[in-house]
Amino acid sequence: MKRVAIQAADFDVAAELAALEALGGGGVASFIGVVRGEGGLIALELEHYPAMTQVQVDRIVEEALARWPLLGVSVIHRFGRLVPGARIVFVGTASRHRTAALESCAFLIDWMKSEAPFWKKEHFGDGATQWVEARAEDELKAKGWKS
Amino acid sequence: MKRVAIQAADFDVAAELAALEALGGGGVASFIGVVRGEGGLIALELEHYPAMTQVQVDRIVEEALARWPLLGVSVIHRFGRLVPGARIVFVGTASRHRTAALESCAFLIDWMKSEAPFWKKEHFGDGATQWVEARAEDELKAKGWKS
Amino acid sequence: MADLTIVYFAWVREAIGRDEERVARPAPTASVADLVATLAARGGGYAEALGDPARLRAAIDQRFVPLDTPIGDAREVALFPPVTGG
Amino acid sequence: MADLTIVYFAWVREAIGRDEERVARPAPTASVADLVATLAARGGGYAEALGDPARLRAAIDQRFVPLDTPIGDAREVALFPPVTGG
Repeated sequence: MKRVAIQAADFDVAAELAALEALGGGGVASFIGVVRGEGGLIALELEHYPAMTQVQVDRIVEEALARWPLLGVSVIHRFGRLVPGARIVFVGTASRHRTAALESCAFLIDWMKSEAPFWKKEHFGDGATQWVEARAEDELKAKGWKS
Repeated sequence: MKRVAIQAADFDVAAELAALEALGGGGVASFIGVVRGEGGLIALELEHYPAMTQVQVDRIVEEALARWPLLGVSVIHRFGRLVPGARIVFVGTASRHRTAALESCAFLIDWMKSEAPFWKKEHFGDGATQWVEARAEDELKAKGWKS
Repeated sequence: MADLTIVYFAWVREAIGRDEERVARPAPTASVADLVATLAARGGGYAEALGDPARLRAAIDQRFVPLDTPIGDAREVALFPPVTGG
Repeated sequence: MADLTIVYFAWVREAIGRDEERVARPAPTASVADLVATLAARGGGYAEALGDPARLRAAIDQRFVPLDTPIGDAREVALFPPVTGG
């Protein structure tokens, strides 16, 4: 099973996990990213490169499927204006081997951080805005998977 | 937030994850273990050591809380007779740091495998039964976290 | 001092045919392995369950311990196969 | 050959004030960095957005590339800051 969705709408975590559980692998790992409401943040605006996003995320998912014995992978990434507490991203993996499920889940979220064409703009209560800067740490983490 | 439940009943994954998401950390990792229905298996019977289980799992959770900057940890482990497709275990962690959430989730499930006093008996369609043998690999994996 | 409670799990419990029993307390310096040997010497299901200590794990008062740990004044010793949780 | 489409994202898009434009196709041996330098020379928002190539990342026909990659016969070049997905 391979599912990649790039969407504005929220998603149903229980349904996504149930689909992965139903594959019969025995182990389902997931990661959910949520908007943090720190420092007076009132919204996070996610811009993306539509012509590229689906293809690029698909490529990352194929890489995970090639590296680990997975029965299923789901990746959902939202775009648009998201308020604190809203979900941004979901990565779920199913495998007969819990280590494969957990490692591939970590791999996928690391790569989403450095290879998925999204940009985040923070909107604060006082009207200020700021583009989130990429963290060198994230690029290094993604590179770490190459070794 | 710390939640440890040892129970016969199934659990609501969406509710468990929602409680972790609500902590505001931004990252929630989880692992769900499900009964595999391979080789004619019709049920998995989980026996545990009630006087010890809660205390021991609590200890493992405290260890995770000491090692990673976590906002919340939930561990649920079922006992009793479970059919293929049924959930056995849930581990969820919330953190401001996705690596902390993912690593501590892997740590917890590895330790549950080798340190939680549960034993699994397989029941097959032909009436045969068999106690699941511990895998040396699991003991090694748990030891790996000590380094 | 009170008797010692022994609890059994999984195939150890099944082979012995009971999940708990009380025995006369051994000397405080006796180890879990000594207790296992004494019980195995009863023969039958005990010998079957406890005859090969390498297959066993133990807890004293709900804490995992190596089999060479002295029982001391513990209240409960548990004998079982390696755990298979998760 | 057809014009080249350039697309901009995030603060690159904001500084330039548009999300897409068509330009006369540069020589096939020209790199993305050459294109960036040509655009930055327009001054104003272009200079602001593209004046420091070290802050930029690029894609050719929806594939990430280093800035020294030749544009060749690509249809679309994208210029943007390092991504912050996930």
